[in-house]
Amino acid sequence: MATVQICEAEKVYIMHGVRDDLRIDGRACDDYRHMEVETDVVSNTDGSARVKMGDTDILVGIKAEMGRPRPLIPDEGYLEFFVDCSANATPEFEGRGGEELGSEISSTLYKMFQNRSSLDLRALCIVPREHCWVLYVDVLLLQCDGNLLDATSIAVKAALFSTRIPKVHVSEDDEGGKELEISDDPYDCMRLQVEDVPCIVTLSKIGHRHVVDATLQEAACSMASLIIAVTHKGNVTCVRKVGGGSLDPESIFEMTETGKRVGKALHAPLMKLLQEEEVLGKRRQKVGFLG
Amino acid sequence: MSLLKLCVPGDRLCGAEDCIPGTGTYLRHGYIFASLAGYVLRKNEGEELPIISVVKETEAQLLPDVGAIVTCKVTSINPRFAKVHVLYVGSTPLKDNFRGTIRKEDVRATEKDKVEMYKSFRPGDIVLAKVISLGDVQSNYLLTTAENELGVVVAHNEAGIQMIPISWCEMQCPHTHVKEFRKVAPVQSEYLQA
Amino acid sequence: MPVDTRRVRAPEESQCPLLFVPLLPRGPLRTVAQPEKARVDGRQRSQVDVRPVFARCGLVTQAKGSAYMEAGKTKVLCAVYGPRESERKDDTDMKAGRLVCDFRYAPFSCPKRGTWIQGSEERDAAQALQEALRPGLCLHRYPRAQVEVNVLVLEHDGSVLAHAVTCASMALVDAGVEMYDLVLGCALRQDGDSYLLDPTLAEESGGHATQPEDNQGGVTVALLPSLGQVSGLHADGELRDESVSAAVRACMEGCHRLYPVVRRALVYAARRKAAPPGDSLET
Amino acid sequence: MHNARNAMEVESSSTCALREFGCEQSLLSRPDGSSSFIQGDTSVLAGVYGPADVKVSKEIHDRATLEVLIQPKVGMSGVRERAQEQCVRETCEAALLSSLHPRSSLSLVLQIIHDDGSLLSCCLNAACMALMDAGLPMGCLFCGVTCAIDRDGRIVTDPTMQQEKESRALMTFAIDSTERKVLMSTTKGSFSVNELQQCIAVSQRASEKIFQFYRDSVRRRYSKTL
Amino acid sequence: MAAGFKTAEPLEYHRSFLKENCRPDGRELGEFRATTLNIGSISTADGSALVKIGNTTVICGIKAELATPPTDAPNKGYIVPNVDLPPLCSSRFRPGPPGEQAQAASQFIADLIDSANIIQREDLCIESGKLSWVLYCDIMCLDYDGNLLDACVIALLAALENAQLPEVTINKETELAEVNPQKLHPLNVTKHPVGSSFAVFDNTIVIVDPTAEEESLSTATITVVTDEDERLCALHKPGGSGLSAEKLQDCISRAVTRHREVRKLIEEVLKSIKPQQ
Amino acid sequence: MAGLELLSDQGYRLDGRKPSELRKVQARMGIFTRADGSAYIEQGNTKALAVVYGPHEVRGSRSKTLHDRAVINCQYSMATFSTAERKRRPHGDRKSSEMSLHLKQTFEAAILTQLYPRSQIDIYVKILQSDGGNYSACVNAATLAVIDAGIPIRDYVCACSAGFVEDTPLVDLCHAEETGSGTAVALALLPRGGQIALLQMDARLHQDHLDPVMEAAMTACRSLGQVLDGVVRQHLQEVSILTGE
Repeated sequence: MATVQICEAEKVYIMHGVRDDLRIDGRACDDYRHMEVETDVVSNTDGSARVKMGDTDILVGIKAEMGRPRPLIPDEGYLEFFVDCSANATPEFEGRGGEELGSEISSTLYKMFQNRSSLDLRALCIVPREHCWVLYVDVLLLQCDGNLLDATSIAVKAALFSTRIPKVHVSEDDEGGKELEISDDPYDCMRLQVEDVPCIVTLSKIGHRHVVDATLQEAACSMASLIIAVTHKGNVTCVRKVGGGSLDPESIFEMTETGKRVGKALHAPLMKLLQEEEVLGKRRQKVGFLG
Repeated sequence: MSLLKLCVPGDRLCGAEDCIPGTGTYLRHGYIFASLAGYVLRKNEGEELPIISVVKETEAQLLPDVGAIVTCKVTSINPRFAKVHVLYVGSTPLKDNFRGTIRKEDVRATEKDKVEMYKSFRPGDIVLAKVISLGDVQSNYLLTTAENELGVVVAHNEAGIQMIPISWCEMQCPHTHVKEFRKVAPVQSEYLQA
Repeated sequence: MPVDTRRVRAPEESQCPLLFVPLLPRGPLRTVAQPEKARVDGRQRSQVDVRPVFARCGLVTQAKGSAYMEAGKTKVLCAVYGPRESERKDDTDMKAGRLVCDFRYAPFSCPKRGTWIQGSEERDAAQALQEALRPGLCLHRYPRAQVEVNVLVLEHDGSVLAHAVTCASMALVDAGVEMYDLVLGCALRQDGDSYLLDPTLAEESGGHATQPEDNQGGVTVALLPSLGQVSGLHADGELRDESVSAAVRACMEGCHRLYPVVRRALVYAARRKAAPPGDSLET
Repeated sequence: MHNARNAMEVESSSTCALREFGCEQSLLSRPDGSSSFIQGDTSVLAGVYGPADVKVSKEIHDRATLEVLIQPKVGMSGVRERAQEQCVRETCEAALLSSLHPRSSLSLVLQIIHDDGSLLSCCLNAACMALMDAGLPMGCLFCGVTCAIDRDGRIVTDPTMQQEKESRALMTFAIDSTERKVLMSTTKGSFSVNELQQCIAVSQRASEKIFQFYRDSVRRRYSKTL
Repeated sequence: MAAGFKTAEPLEYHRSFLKENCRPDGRELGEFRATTLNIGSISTADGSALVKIGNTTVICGIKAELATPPTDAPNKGYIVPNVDLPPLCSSRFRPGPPGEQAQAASQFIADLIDSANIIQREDLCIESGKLSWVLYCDIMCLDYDGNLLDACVIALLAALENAQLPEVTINKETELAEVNPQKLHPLNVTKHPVGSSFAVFDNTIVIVDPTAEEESLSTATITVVTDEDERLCALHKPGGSGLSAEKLQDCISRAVTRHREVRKLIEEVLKSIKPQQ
Repeated sequence: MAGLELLSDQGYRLDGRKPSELRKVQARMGIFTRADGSAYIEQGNTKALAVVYGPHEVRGSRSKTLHDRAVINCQYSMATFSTAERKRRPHGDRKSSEMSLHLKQTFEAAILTQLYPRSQIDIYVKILQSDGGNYSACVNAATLAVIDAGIPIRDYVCACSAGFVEDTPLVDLCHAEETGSGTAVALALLPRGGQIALLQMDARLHQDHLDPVMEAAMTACRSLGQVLDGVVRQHLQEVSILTGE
């Protein structure tokens, strides 16, 4: 994460605050910052979403393109992640600076979607072994104030929800070759089931307690943090300890417990908000960056 | 000397109150733990608490730190400083060499401003120097030869023959008797008998 | 794949013969890990049953410290260089040293031939290795210097990252780098309600059953044994959260089972490297 | 500049015919020394830059750092060119008195114009002439001779591409001008020990002619300017 | 003070030993370091061998894959050797693409396979024009202490003799290859070349099997590869100080005796693992 | 002109605009708190984001520092999903480095760099959605961001693209017009002083057609200037209410 330098005194101040369950912006230890989620922000894409969590601002665009399925899994489409840490977030990311963090986030996303239950990829297959849909998920990091993984996972889930993939009619022409024609009617499209898509909860250990959704200052005084991807059923799909410090086992079990509770509590309101936006459809007043 | 037992990093050696942690150990939660794999050594230096340390063969010193006497080879000279490769810290050879710099004003203690670098060192000389600082982010170790027993130990003249020191600022080639200027380290007593 | 001009040219496209083995009936490759069935190599399920380990320090003479480790058929070699001057001048940290890890599979180490160019999986493993080792090292003793850990997998037969962590920490001790504690790694494969400790490659990748049962996944834990701290944790696949905690406890138990073997290897290496200081110390 | 062309016949038991040699020096303006060497249809252009300043990482404190770059006629330089670069570099390092220019860098670039057999020896000859043209201090000159042993055991010196393809074995030697010793040798194919000794003898005789050719072309070059 | 002399003036230090016809590690000028060989230790490779010459350790793993034969030689398979010097084996190698020494070694091994024709490339062809084997011979140095080429040649030869390829049949109607992993055939190795390397000190003294330090101080290195009927397969001298024909002859004769020793070693080890397979 | 009819005979363009009419411009300043200055602009379907950092100490090689004025460092990049055809890399290709150079030259003319010697000002622009007129959207967004960052600037820098179809100059081209019409002129203007900061044209245009196109582009830039001015004043008003003047 882009780091910010803070002096020892501030670290002690934050630590004491966390010990009494009071953080610098007044939140409790397991509270998220104010979050805004909006879909269909960019028009050139098949699905897009923007998440603004405090000062962390992430925009995800999904474009579906035709491709060949992977030789080992011939009857499924697949996802390709690309994380662009643009220089907008901090001057450090200019040129090749942001690539290291970008590849770290994209490898976590690949791991999260590696197991077969989070997203049903078989629907993306058009003709086994020959044609399938490839979803290019491009994450654009506009502003970075800590907790990038949570915001990214929520934005990816919202974008997948809003993705409209045009239906493909496969017709056999005379000498056995396959004829593909994509319907251009904007309403005749396929939607993805995103209930099982997990969301990431990052728990940072500060002193003897752990906090959710740590800002850059709080991340600077946390020695180690635990990343847990939680589905709405409460299952854990990807766990990673990140950071230079070590954790004692008890706090790992506590953090997994909190992570599961907070993660489960995250899915319901998110799905409700996405449903509402869906119902409004065209009448919804697009806010975007102008709001 | 207690029974010599071998320890591995992370072994708890003793309580904090009955020993003072020496090299190769660290203090945590009131206990002394080993941080190296080697032989445990308790040496009582007169006062009440013995010093406990872990010794791992001879090569204890891994990094040149401030104040250490280092042996280095001069690689390049320019009017403001001389660049060297550090070969030895004390008597232990370093497996991979560290780069150091001897600035013009650190060559000699006397008449600092009248020092001429090419009259003090030449590339290829073996020099005894002392580390004065670890240097900042860009530069590397800062060394000095300003004390008496520091300076050039081995030098070859243009023809490549090893020269013999004849004064604190001159060395002479045994065959051609050509004199060349160097900031010479006086020969230590124990090597004199050769 | 862009043509690699720095190596002898190979045909553009070559397939691994395993792809052409006439496929068994499309059923799941479950011969390996049937729920109640004992494991192929006779070890018990849901028990702390680690494969026999062979460990030796000091095999790479050129390195400051090195270690070689075999667990079953998994073979890992690690060499440590440094502390030495760090080339990358820009972010040298004035107060503490830097740990640089490089993780690499030998092309012949996996059933399907790997390429020479480092893949993203190897970079992830190097990152995980670095985060697991860092808590164990006293890096503040080596200001402005850099410790390089190079791990090479000679044969991949399951739980490679776990054994790489243990092998790397043995190499660091052999190199005389000061450490708070050893770092031991242990892996586990959760399969339904039972787990397989220290899984082989077949057990690790087996079980991609057609019907996605829940609670399928792999967990790797890196532990500081005497301080009792977990320095690295990796889990993927879909697991119930209480089985994650159970898996972490089982892995910690596995690490403690491994501890005496590693300790014996290190003590043997230390004794072989130098005679007891009793006689060599002058005063 | 001039262009010396003369066919050479080496009279000896085995056919020691060398193809028509051609050499031209300082034909390029930018490099400090340059030469183009033509053996039959094989022709190589060489340029020498230096002694110039050197990157700190490559600096050697008591001698010059020599870098050789071979650009093939078409395509990118691969592993074969890199192995040839090593041979040419270490041969030049043996001949050059690089301790007279410590902590400096010399770079030799060989551009292959056309390859019709005995490419490595043509590179060596071009390199030697370019180093001479650059006025670098050299302990001795060196020349490259390629020998091919064809199907029925005859030794052919300076073979063309066609002869190389049909040959059972192929050897390239670098011979120095003072003691006619073997500086460099790379071989392809298998051959017996006495075939090797014969080839070395033939190459040493052929190197006489080549060094004579060097003297002629340099004399012809300076005869005009004096 | 001796340790100081060794790092301060390494060349003088070595010359003082060479004057008495011995070397810092106690060997004669013509004496090879202890050579040990371990075959078939990597089960995921089709053939593997690990060679230790003194401290220099090299491991060779062979993986066979299928590909369409080259258009210009439809009845021939491929052999793709590659030597890799990872940063693990010595502090002088940096991570990243292979350096010059690694590429020169790869080219040397590739030329040696062609010139000594260790394996007939025709045996690697399964169906002319359609399908053939590609033998990836990946050679990695685990500990670099000089004399890399000898160790690579022995490792490659031992791995090729240990390699077993599964049987492949072309299914007539589906035109697809079918691999039967149970039935394995060994490779038929026609020639058994063995290399020996020499280093030249101060243009005169020739020593055999140089260590890394001796290699860096020497003025030239020569590698002579001979096969069982005493024919020379390679004479590799990448430049350096001149060598007279007589000295070259001594090297060749020493190489021939070395060839017998190594042949005996490989046969012993092969016999020791043959019964179990 | 083959393909679609760019200018209907009644004089209307594809999207119903008259030749000299601009697309709908919406802009907002100060959208990011962590940046020194930021702005977002929508010109029709083209959406651009600009962020300004500085003036701060020169990062990277010391050699770039200018002793008498600030160094302007620009980076233009396009989101990989911004165009219909997905772009493999956001920046680093030839086109975006060329755009970065144009931005740098434009703003070196506009910003009073001599007030901040030996320092560096970073301007990063990101195209979120591209529908033609990328350069002009970037310049307008960057102007608002620089003003939001409180960096002294000679005058608004307004940029507009112009084309020439059936001898009537068109302003503020959309993507279809940019690729269809062949001629595309990009003009960056400092409206009050009438100085041209940057003029770029790549295509063939008859010499005497150049003046009408330039004229149309200049008037379009002036009207754009007024729109930007409106946005700035409205932003100032909002900020002053918040701070309670």
